[in-house]
Amino acid sequence: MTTHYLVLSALLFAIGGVGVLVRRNAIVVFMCVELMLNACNLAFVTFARQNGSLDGQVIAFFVMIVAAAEVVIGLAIIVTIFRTRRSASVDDASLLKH
Amino acid sequence: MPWLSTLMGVSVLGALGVTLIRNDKLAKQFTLLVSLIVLALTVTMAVQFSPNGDQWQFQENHSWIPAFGVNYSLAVDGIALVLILLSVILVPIVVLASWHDAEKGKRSVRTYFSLILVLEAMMIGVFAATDVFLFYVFFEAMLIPMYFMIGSYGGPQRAYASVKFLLYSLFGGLLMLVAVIALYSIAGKNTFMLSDLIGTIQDVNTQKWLFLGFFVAFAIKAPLWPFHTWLPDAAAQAPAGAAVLLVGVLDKVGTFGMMRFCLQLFPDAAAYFTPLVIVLAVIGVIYGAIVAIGQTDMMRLIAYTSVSHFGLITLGVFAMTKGNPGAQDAGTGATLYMVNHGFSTGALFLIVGFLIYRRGSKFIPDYGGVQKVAPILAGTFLVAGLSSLSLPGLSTFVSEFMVLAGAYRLHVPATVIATMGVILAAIYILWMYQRTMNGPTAESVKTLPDLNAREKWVVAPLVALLLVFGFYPKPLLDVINPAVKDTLSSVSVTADQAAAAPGVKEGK
Amino acid sequence: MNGTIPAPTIEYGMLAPMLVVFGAAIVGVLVEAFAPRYLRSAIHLPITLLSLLISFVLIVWQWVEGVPTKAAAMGAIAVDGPAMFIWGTILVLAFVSVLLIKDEGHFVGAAAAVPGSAEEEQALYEGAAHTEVYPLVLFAVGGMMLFPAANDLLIAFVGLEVMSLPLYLLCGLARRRRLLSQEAAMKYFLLGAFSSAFFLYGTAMIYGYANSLDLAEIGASLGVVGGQDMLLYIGGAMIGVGLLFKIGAAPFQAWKPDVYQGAPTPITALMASGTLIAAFGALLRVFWVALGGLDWNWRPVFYGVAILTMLGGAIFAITQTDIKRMLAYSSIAHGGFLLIGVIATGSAPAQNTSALSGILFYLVAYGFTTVGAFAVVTMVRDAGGEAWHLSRWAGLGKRSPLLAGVFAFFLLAFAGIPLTSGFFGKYAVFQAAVTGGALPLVIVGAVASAVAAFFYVRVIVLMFFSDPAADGPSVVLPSRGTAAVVGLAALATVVLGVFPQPVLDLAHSAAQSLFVR
Amino acid sequence: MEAAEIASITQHSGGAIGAAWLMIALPLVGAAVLLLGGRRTDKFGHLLGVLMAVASFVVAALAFVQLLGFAPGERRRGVSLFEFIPGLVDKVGLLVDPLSISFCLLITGVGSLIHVYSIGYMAHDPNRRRFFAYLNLFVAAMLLLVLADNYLALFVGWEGVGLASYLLIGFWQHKPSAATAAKKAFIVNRVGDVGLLIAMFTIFATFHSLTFSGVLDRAGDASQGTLTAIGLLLLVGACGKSAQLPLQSWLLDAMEGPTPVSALIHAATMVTAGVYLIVRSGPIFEGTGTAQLVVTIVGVATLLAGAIIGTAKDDIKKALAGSTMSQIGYMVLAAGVGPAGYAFAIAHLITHGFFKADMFLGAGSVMHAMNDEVDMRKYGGLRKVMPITFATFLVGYLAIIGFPLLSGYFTKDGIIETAMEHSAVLGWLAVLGAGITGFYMSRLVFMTFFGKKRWDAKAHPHESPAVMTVPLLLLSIGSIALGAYLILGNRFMIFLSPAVGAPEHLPEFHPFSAPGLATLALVAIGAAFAWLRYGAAEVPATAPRGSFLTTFARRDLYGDALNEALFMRPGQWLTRLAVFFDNRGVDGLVNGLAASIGGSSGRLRRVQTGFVRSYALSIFVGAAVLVGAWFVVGNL
Repeated sequence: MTTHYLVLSALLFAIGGVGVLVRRNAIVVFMCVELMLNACNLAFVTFARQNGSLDGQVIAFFVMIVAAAEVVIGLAIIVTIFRTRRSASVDDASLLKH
Repeated sequence: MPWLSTLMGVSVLGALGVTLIRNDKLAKQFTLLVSLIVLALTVTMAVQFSPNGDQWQFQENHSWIPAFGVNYSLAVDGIALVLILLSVILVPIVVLASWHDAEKGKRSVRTYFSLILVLEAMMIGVFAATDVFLFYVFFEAMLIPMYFMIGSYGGPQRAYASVKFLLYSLFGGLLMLVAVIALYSIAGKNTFMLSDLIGTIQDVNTQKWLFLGFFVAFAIKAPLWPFHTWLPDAAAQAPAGAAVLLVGVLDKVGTFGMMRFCLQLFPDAAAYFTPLVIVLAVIGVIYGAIVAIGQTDMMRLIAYTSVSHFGLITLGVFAMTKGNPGAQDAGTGATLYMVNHGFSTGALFLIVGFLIYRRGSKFIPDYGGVQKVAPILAGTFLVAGLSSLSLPGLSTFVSEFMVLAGAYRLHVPATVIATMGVILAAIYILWMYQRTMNGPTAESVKTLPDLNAREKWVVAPLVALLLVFGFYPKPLLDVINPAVKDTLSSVSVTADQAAAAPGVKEGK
Repeated sequence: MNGTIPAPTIEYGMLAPMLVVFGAAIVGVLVEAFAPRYLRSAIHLPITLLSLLISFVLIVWQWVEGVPTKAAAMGAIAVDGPAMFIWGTILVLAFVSVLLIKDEGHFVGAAAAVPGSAEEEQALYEGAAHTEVYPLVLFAVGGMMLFPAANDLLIAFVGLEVMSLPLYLLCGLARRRRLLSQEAAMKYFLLGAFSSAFFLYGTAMIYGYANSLDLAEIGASLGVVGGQDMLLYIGGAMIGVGLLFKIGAAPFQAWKPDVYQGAPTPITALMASGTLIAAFGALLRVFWVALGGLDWNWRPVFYGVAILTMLGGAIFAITQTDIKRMLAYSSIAHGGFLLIGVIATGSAPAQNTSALSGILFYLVAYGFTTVGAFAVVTMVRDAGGEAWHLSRWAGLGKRSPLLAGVFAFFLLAFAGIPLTSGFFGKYAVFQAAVTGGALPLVIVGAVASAVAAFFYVRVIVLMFFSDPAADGPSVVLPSRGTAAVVGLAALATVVLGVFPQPVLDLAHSAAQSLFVR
Repeated sequence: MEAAEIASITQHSGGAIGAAWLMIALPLVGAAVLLLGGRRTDKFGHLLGVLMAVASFVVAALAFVQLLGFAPGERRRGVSLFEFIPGLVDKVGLLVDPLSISFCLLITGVGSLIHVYSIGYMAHDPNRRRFFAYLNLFVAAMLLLVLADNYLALFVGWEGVGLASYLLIGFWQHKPSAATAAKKAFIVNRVGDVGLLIAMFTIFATFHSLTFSGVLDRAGDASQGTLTAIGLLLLVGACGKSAQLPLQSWLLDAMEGPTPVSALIHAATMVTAGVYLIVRSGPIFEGTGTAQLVVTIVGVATLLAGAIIGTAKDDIKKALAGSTMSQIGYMVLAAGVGPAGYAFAIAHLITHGFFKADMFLGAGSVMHAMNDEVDMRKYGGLRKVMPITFATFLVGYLAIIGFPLLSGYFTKDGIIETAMEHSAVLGWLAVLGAGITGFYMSRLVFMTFFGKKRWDAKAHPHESPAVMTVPLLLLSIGSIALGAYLILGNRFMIFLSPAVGAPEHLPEFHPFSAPGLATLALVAIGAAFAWLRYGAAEVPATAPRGSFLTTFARRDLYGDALNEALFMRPGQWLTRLAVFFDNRGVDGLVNGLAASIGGSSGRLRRVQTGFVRSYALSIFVGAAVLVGAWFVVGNL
């Protein structure tokens, strides 16, 4: 029965991944990453259910905390770069290349 | 007394000392002094060498890196001894010869001379190492000082030449490194001592692969056709002194390595590849000579003559493989050739260097009729040239004759073709001599000064050595012969074992 | 599952080194909060250095006491030989990097200020400095210690993040070339987060397969559980992605040159040495302890990755004109060489030991050399700050022979010329690989190093063989810190190149115990 | 014909023979002193040179006397010197036997005279000292060549004389023609040397020795084929040194050297080394008819070619050079015949040494008088102004055309007789050669000494000083008497036999044999014809463009043209090709590889677009690939 959840998490993960590839706005890209993390969470919880152990659910909390930390850092960076460039488009920031 | 370490130590300390001396003139004199001390020490050591004693003498053996089974172990047999002698004799001569070479580049003179001494230490080490790993370390490390000597003090294309030299050699070296590692792990003796490794690789296929690994490195170093193209560039761009050490000594490491490692460690593979190698060698002899004829840059010309000569040496080395009754003569001849070639090409490079230093051009058409204004220079130039075309009465002839006579016993057609080289040799030397020294004196050289005292002191010992060993090579031969005999015995012995024992599979 | 949760036992003694670092980091934060601005850096520096020192001493002490053989904290953190060796190495390198960091002029006065704005001027005028740098570095170092020691995929993930998050920030703090720095920070952050998402998903899959995140248990479960290979494969591969990303192995290397170039050079030094070491520690642990039984699957994959990485790194670097980018590519190539060592780990314990010790030695050798190299980069400056473009390095050998000579020496070490540490590192790994039967890989490695030699040599040519540019860069008088760093790195490179035996023994005995299971 | 047994060598020390090494050492020291001494020795250089040559002649004479003291069977004395190359030639030694000692006497004797002559001839040359140094060097090398008791040492001398000849031909280096001629001589000789070298390799491979005793005594053991190979290879060497076809081309150019050099090296001694080699290696040739046949053919071909060239040259020295070729052809022919011919070959060699040296020096004296004019068309009527030169020259002339009772008459006749016995064809060709000789030598004499004066305005010829004329006189004495002394009663053949063997029945000399008479007749006709053309008739100042045959002769039978077409042009072409191939091909490959790596780098790095999203894509794809790979590997 739990396979659906797994498929869903896989879908979410894929969507997040693709989102990172297609979206320009740094914030959105970052949110897509968050989406991927949550897909992972879903997978963890599902497996916890499936294997009948609590660990997975605990892990989910860990992940959330880490994700929160990431948000803090991420937003800080993105905001500074936005203030500098007046744009949050990841494609504008391409001075470093080749 | 740890002779060999002492020799290296003295030169290294000397190198450090030179860098500390602020006054250039003083630095030069100090370098000369150090190199002469090393020479003196080496001679005293050589005197104590007993030709018919053990194969390895003046042994030193300390564990260096037990984790890798690497030992700091030095020793010399006759072959190594004469080559070390060659090196330490050439160094003071080169120092004296390049008295002013480092100056025109507006670069640090001290560095140049300390590099020479560093190089000397490594040259001694590479010939004296009886541990394969240690040999490899010197083999690679040697490149660096020479790289800087060419790159910092060379001609207009020095950067290109030095990089080409370094990368080409490095490439070969890395392939050799792989072979070294493979040898170690396949032999499974947890040691790199040559003496312990000889005869351990029995499976012929394994031998072939390892042989190639070593051989390519040495073929590039030697240089054997078609791996030779770095040499003309390097030799032409390097200052004359560096060129002497490069062609006179460094390249010998290639042929020396073939004799010591390729033959002894992989006798069957060596026997298997002999035809191929000999073909390459003979091509090198003729090809090098022909291309030399076509050169207008004297330094390049000499470099190509060396390609031709190294072909002959290689022919001699690989005439040592199983089944050749002339192996002894060929091997001894090849070894002697390495020494003589060092002296003769050394003399040639240095004298041409003097000439270039005076006129400021490497190109033959810029000269003509120098003999009239600088007879001594011309005379010594001719002698050096004649030694390069191995005229009887000069030491080079003895070695060339021994190599060819030895090789002829088994490889008749190859030797015959190689012998044709003597005609070409006459052409490239005499033609260069005619175009530079004979004919009406060119305007540009009307005021060319003859050799000064310093330069005479540079040339005299070389010419003397060429003449003495030309008529009385016995002292050298007595030292070399037993060593070659031992080498041959280890070649054939291991071969027999391999034949007897069923091949051991490669540990894959 | 009887509802009662047993209280966990924590071996504080074993974890002390790590705790010291984290503790110091937190203290640093408090200092930021309460200490007056003008005092901060005066307080931070001793705290940071001291904590690193103490932590190192503790490790040594513990080493002498005897390396523990069981994992600490309920099997969450494995304080075993390799871990401690890696800790030690990271701490020393971090200490060295901090010496670099402490020099003024690397970090921006006010990161939040828009480049060229009035407030930035103001900040500069006040001589404001981001003293947060120190606690951030300490957090990063703590993460670096946690990551390779994690005996549990979750802890590994946490460690990974703790290591990375501070670095993301630090990358954005360069004083000069703000735009590049910020861009680097953003790229590093987004891609890092992206990759760690992969890592996490892989973890989830593995959890699903083994119903545990404990590496040992996962390893034990490999043979037992059936029919779930899909989860296992996806999990393994994705964890691999996360780890290979941190190593900078192809095809996950793209971030490295950009980030290395944009980040403040001292931070680059820290990343190039510390992060790489930590990542390799973790990689080895995960793939050896947890997925060791699966090596039949991952070894061939890594085979390809290694080849791609070595050649890619070497070839990309050839035409680089920016010194920092070039060093970044070179570190990619070295990552490839190290992967050879990873592949060399095989069944026989002796084989593992030699491969593992080889990698450990390589990491030490490379770490010192690379920190030294970047330290030199910090010293070569012109009007616009550090002179990154290679053309500006022309003729450096004439203007300051000593510095150029040392740098050339580092480059030769990178190229693996004998009598430098780099040679023995490479040799150790190659030898392990050959005995492990990976001869073809070693041959590729040899070719790659030949190619790589080219661009190291090119820099030497520029510095020594070509004449200096008229308005060539000036070499700043090195502060005592930087001088010490360069000196130490050079010394290490020489010593490891001539007498590698002691360190080899150390690595060997560290590898002896392998990873606890 | 079966050779009488060659005597075995007895080791010897003490006496003049024991000191035979002095013969080599003295001139060598002379050369060394003069070369290293530099300008300091300019004042007495020439005297020292002469002294050394004479001294070594004295030693030779003493050794000769001492040798005569032994019974014929013991006249092969070995003198061992020093250890050389262990395994190849353990000890270098000298072999003093009738053959070598006769050469020694010739070399040192004629050599000394030419040294003396050179004092006068080179009086005005600033580098006279160097000239004498080279002459001494030559004498030493030549003596080593003939005295060596093994092939290797012989080869050392062989190349030594080559070097000396190179230095002396190019003595006036500032003249490009001289330098070129010197180089050509050396290189062509090198071709011969290759033959000699390979011959030595084969000898060593066959007999495991290079000493004459070790090889020649066991010549019988070797197979026919091997002997033939060795013989032909030796012949190649001989051809190079002795300017026999097809390696003759260098000799005519060699006349660029000072005339004494032409006399000593390119007439009397060095060019005869090939004959020495063949005779010395007799046992090898006797073992193989093929080789002998080739030798005789080469001999005849060369003696005709040389003679023909001689007929057309207006340059007095080149005419003489042609005749040298031709005369050596006679010797080679005789040497090819075997024991019966050896003695005549050597005898003719010796007498030729005298009369040809005589004539060359005479020519030199003439040139000296005509301020170095060599074109005979600008001579004429010189007999009045330089009587001594004329007289001595006349003697030499009569000797070479074989005027009865003079040296050449006996020796050449001997050769023709033996050749006849050996094969009629060769014999008659030799006779024909003699006829032509009669013509061109007479032509030379008539153009130079008879007829009207055709001198340049500024030429006012005069007799040369005594220092030059005295040697001429001495040489002409030899040219008159030596032949009779050597041949009559087979004196020389018997003397030589311990060294080279001899036919069982010694030939007796009968003056009125058919060939002999025929020869005389032809010579007479030739001389008469020459008189008509050049004596009685007016000699045009510039050479008329003669028939095809004349040009053929003038152009040295197109020898040089052939060499150019066959070797030089293709050689230059090949060289250019090789250089190009080396730069573009071999090196191009190397650099190309490097460049391609660099280029690929330049292109590949574009992958690093700088866009985060593309990086992310690479990660994404990479991850997918990795997962895929796991599955692939996992399901293998």
